[in-house]
Amino acid sequence: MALLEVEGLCVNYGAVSAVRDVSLSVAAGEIVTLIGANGAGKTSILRAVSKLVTPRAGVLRFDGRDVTGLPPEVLVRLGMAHSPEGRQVLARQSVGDNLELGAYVRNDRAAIAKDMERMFELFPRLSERRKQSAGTLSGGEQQMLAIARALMSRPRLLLLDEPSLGLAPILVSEIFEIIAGLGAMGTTILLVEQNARLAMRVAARTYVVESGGIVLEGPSAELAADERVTKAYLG
Amino acid sequence: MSGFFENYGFLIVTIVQQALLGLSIYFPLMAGQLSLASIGFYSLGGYVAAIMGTHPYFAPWRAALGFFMFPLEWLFALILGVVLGIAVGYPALRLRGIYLALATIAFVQVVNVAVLNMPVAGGAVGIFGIPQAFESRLDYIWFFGPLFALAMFVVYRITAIGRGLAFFAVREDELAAGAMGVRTTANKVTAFVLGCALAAVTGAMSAPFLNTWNARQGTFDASVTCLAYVLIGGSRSLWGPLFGAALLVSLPEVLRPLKDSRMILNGVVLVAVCVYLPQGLMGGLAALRTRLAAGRGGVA
Amino acid sequence: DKVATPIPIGIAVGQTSNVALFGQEQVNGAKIAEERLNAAGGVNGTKITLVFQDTAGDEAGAVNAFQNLINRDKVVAIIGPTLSQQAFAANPIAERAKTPVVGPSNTAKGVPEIGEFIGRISAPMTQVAPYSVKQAMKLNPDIKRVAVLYAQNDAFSSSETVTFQDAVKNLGLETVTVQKFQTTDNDFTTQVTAVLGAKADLVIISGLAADSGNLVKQLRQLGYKGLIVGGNGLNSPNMFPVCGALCSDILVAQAYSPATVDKNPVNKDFATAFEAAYKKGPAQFSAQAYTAVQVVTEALAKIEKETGKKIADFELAELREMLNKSLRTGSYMTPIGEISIQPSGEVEQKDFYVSKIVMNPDGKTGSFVLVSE
Amino acid sequence: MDFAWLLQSLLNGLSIGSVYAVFALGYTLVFSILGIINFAHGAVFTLGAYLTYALAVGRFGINGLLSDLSLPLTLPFPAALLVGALLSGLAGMAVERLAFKPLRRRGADPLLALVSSLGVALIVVNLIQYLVGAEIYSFPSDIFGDLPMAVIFSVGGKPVAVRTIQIILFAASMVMLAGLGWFIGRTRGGKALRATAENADTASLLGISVNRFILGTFFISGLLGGLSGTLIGVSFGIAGPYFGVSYGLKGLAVIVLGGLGSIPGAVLGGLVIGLGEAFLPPDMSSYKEAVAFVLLFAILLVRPQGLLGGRLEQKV
Amino acid sequence: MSALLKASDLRRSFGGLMAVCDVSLAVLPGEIMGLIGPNGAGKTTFFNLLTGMTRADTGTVIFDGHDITSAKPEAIASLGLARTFQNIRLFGGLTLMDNVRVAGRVHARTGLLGGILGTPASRREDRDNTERAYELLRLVGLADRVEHLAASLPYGDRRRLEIARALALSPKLLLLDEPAAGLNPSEKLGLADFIRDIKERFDLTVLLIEHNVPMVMGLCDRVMVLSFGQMIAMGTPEAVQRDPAVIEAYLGGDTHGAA
Ligand SMILES: Nc1ncnc2c1ncn2[C@@H]1O[C@H](COP(=O)(O)OP(=O)(O)OP(=O)(O)O)[C@@H](O)[C@H]1O
Ligand SMILES: Nc1ncnc2c1ncn2[C@@H]1O[C@H](COP(=O)(O)OP(=O)(O)OP(=O)(O)O)[C@@H](O)[C@H]1O
Ligand SMILES: [Mg+2]
Ligand SMILES: [Mg+2]
Repeated sequence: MALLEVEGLCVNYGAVSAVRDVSLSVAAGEIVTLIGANGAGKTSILRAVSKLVTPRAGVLRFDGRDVTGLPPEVLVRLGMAHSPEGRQVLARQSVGDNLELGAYVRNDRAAIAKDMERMFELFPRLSERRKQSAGTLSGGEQQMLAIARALMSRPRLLLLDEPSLGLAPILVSEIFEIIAGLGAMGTTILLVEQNARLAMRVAARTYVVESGGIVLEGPSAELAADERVTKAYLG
Repeated sequence: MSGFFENYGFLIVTIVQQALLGLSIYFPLMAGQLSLASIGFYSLGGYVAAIMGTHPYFAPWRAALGFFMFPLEWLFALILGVVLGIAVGYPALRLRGIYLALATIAFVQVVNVAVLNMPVAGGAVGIFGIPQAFESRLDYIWFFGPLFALAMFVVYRITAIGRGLAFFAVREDELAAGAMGVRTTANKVTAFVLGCALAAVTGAMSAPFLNTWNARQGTFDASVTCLAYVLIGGSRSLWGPLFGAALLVSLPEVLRPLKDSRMILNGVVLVAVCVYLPQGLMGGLAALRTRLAAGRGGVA
Repeated sequence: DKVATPIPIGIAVGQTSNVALFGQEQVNGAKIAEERLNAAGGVNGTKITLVFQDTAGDEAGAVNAFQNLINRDKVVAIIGPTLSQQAFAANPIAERAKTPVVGPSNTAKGVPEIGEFIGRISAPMTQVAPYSVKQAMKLNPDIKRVAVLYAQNDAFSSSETVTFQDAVKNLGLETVTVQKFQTTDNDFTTQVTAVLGAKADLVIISGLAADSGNLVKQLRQLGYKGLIVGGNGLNSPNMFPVCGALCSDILVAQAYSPATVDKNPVNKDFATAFEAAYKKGPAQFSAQAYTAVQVVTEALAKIEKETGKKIADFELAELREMLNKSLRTGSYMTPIGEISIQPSGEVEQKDFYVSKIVMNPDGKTGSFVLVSE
Repeated sequence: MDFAWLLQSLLNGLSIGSVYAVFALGYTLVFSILGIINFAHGAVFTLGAYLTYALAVGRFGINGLLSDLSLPLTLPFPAALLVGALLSGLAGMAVERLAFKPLRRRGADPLLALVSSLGVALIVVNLIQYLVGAEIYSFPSDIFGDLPMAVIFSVGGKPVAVRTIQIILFAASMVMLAGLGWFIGRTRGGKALRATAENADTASLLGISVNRFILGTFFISGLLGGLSGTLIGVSFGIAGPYFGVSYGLKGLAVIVLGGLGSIPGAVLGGLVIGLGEAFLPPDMSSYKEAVAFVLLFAILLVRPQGLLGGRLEQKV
Repeated sequence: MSALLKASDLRRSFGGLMAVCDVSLAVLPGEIMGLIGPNGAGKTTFFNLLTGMTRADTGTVIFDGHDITSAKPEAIASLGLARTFQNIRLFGGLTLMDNVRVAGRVHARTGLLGGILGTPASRREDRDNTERAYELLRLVGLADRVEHLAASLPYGDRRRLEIARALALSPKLLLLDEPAAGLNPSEKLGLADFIRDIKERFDLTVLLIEHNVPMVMGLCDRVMVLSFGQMIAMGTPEAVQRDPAVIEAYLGGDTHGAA
């Protein structure tokens, strides 16, 4: 059954309508990607799902339960994690504290420590910078931190907004391996990515977003073949 | 009607006078600098006028100049404001946000203690019996009115012209502004000094208006009140200071009939305004206007 | 328009802000006056009524209060404001409106000179200060070294201290240190250290009740044993809660002493009424406020006597002018003793007093006991 | 300038400083999480003193609505102190609910909270006066049992003295400092607090319930305010409804000097200013009020983030 | 032909960490040079050193004949060295138009007083500035939103606006820090053409940081590679791409990883 269900989602910024009547669903353990030109509304959809913006209309169901009215922190407790656009690392806190805070909703100390070490294995860069305040990290390092921090909460549903942004080629492929790996281990992922080709490679299904609405959806393999998609997004 | 002015003339002029102080805080705020130094300059400007108006040393000047002594006092206050403003501004404006606010308050306090210790400033009693420019306090509108109009014009032009954008750029992101060729320090100091000069001249006009001047004019509370004008009025609107001052100055008078409890109500209203007009009076007005417009649109 | 009845008298004192401590004492005294004087027939049978307008603590507030009293409440005279600085700002308004002002508590020099309609019943305490120092020397003949402390930001204290310091000089004593403080100060350990360090055997304080109370308390706690002379600001029961038992034996210069009841029937009447109403001895501010009301009332009565015309039949403007003259004629027997207002508007007060604070065993209440006339 | 004088001045400095410090602690706490000055703190601090007074003494003066009313039962001082502090904590929460939360929710100009908190201060102060008048209240002198009023000892034949209450205040400030420091610095709660302070949105993305945290902070701040208000009231008497507010400015200087949001900074700042005032030569007492601010200005020019304020070097 | 920008032995360390270590570089007029390297290699810091946003520990920077090693950012900008930021830094509270006009005034002749009095000169200057700003916004395809607030733009458009703002400085040398980040592949292609286009139109010299290898290789005349603060390679795209050190440190096995 679907872990996340979105029905008739609308998002407005003041007068501007960014998302219009979007419905989508992500099955448990599934990786789904949203692709689309910039300004299409991908980020807004993710922000609405994690309640960083309150949707104007629409219903959100998480794990079968209606969560439309719940604030972000509760959703996190229910097992949602969001690595937002623009990283949003806590600039004044150390890399270590950022990661610890990522696990704020957990209290299995030992396990947290273990996960921390895992993150540092995944991103050796970060372990060198453990004590450095996150604000002074390089762009890519911050991106790594944002992803690692989201993973620290051991989410059931992971929302990733352009995880490969600003990462060096080696890391880009690594990131996508990690994503695939998480999927294999049963984490459900909703992925927004400009790098459509790679995204569709790891995602089972793809939604194409255009000017606030979903215009195409289907198994990634099919869409990757669809020349409307190739022309517009695969270059 | 004349009765009304007879009774509220002073209040009305006070509103304009206080609005001027609000504006003097609005200037640096345009460049994102939260400075409360104004009150210090207001106090100093007042002393300039008070001393020039009463001290025997200036007796011949007064005799010679008559009414024109007043403009001269403004001029001296202005010069003092600019010179001291630059002297204080350059070091202080390296500070950011609340740190700057406190550094400027520190300046106000130091001025306060200094004048208390200056014999020429008359100690705690201060200076009194300052020559009057007009019979009635209401007539002082001829002092404050034009100054206010001038200040508003300047603010308005700054918001209208390309040169003014430098201020706003600094407010939005000092670092990026620098990268776009904006001379950040120069702009911050300029905005700051404009405020200081305005406050100093306002002070010079206020000494005769109040007929007395003392250290109690330049206090922390006064600084905060002036900031409150700007914020309550709406810190992004040039009309904010006037409307803010109008509200905050007249409120206690409006509530007079309540006797003992008027100050309690005063506080309640303050909180209520903040809560229900989160963008200040002007912000609320703007919102109302758009709502009406939308309403009309709906009908049409 | 004619004068209203009952005859409105304006009281413009600081009922809010941080001068309220004095303002409320003045209000209390004035209310007693209203009640007692009306009980005694008011102005030959016509009652008076007090109109209160809060001046808060600042100049603008005082001006607004005055405006209201003059133009809307149409009072015959204004009693106030609390602070001298306020007087300088507000009195010219009354002067221009030809409305008499009786200052109940402004003591700074220059206040009466503001205009011909400006008078006061609060004396600038120049005579009494030296007198209290003499008293101290009488109690302890071998006083030599004097420490003077005063509240620098208080108009009254900073002028009073000058007369104290002159007195010290003229009496051939040595001023070993002059320490300044703020009325808002609480911690005086530095000043006390200076005093102890200077080995003073007499301390003279000009300040207000709260700060001076703490100063005295800390002087004593930190081991000062010598005599303490307090200025007129210390002439207030508000001292007692602050320095408690340590207030004992301070010599205080007084413009008003509750202890004169047996020689001064007016004061007896006032003090008993005050006790009855508030279960507490009257403070100087209360007595002076009473006095101001009394003076205005009696001046009104005089007008009626001289013109044989009821106050209510006068044009307000005309009456205000006459009242101003009448105020300045003759003398008044008041709770603060016999006083008169000179043509200049300055008060002439016959007696001042020096009292010693005597605390009750409970260490919270006490009284001022005259040391001599 | 002999040794005794130096020692005495040192003690004076610490005693003055600890008064500033205890006031500043609750003050800086709210700043550290909201990044905005809570002008109502002085009022809550005052309220605390009055509440404890009411609970411990239960008699009121001759002015105000409650004039010469006396409560049926009174508590022993320690209990009154505790209850008073708790009530002040609630008052602190009320301030948040009244003056801060609604503005946050409506996305107000953040500075506007200065005004709304000022409004609350106005309400509290004038309400106090309305109820119990502006007169001076003071605690019975025996609340600390029969401790001596002061500790006086002699150094090189010269007496050196310090008031007992000041020792208590100093100890209190140190205890509060330790407690808060531990909470902020060590615990997860502290980390979450700092996160909230830096960016509420991100904090909520990490599962931190921002509003609960802020409310809690106001409670602690009010609690500390109530405690220190009472202690200072005991030390100097409660000189009318404004006595707390009059600490507002110095308190501000203190927390900025120490470095905004830094708990140890608040105490250090307090002591630095206290010492500055104490070591001022006796014949310059008229400049005492300027000391704090000259120090502030000077130190800010050298360290723009205050003594212990965390420096955030901008990474572009 | 002499270098437009000449950086010699630039060094900057943060605490123990050597972010940029004795890097020298000469950029010739009219060329497009790429700057690549792993995350945290020191690329952005290098830009900061060139634009006066970070002080160099040692080394010198000569731009267009001026020593700008310790000049203020605004001075450097007015000499004609413009940049964009990796973590976009727009004036969020200002409209797109104003964002660009701010930079457009870099060479303005009229001052505050003239503006307030509304002298003809200042009016003319403002008018011209506004027209140019509009042109630039049209160029980057934001002409339809000139009155929107910058904060309301989606990520990709913010990058476009940053470029327009930088161009308004009418620079000689343009530094772009990951301009393609956040664009989708087809938009990236568009961007490459766009950069070539503006280079010709305003005869610019361009130095750009980018992780999108195909774009860099397609666009740049020369490429410099930083790793751990040190320059590990420098040369034509082909040469660099074949350099084992670069493959080892940066590209990894499949060069098209970031396509
Ligand atoms: N804070 C805001 N205020 C007003 N409008 C906004 C705001 N944020 C986004 N928008 C508008 O909402 C629309 C969608 O923006 P969004 O960021 O969701 O697009 P996106 O698909 O994430 O683009 P990108 O791929 O560039 O990140 C855009 O038209 C944008 O202008
Ligand atoms: N202010 C600072 N304090 C401490 N370390 C810093 C600071 N600025 C940068 N660094 C470190 O210097 C190194 C270089 O940073 P820089 O931003 O130049 O990397 P970069 O090459 O731009 O990486 P990316 O491709 O991810 O943007 C990074 O490891 C970063 O952590
Ligand atoms: Mg996006
Ligand atoms: Mg970078």
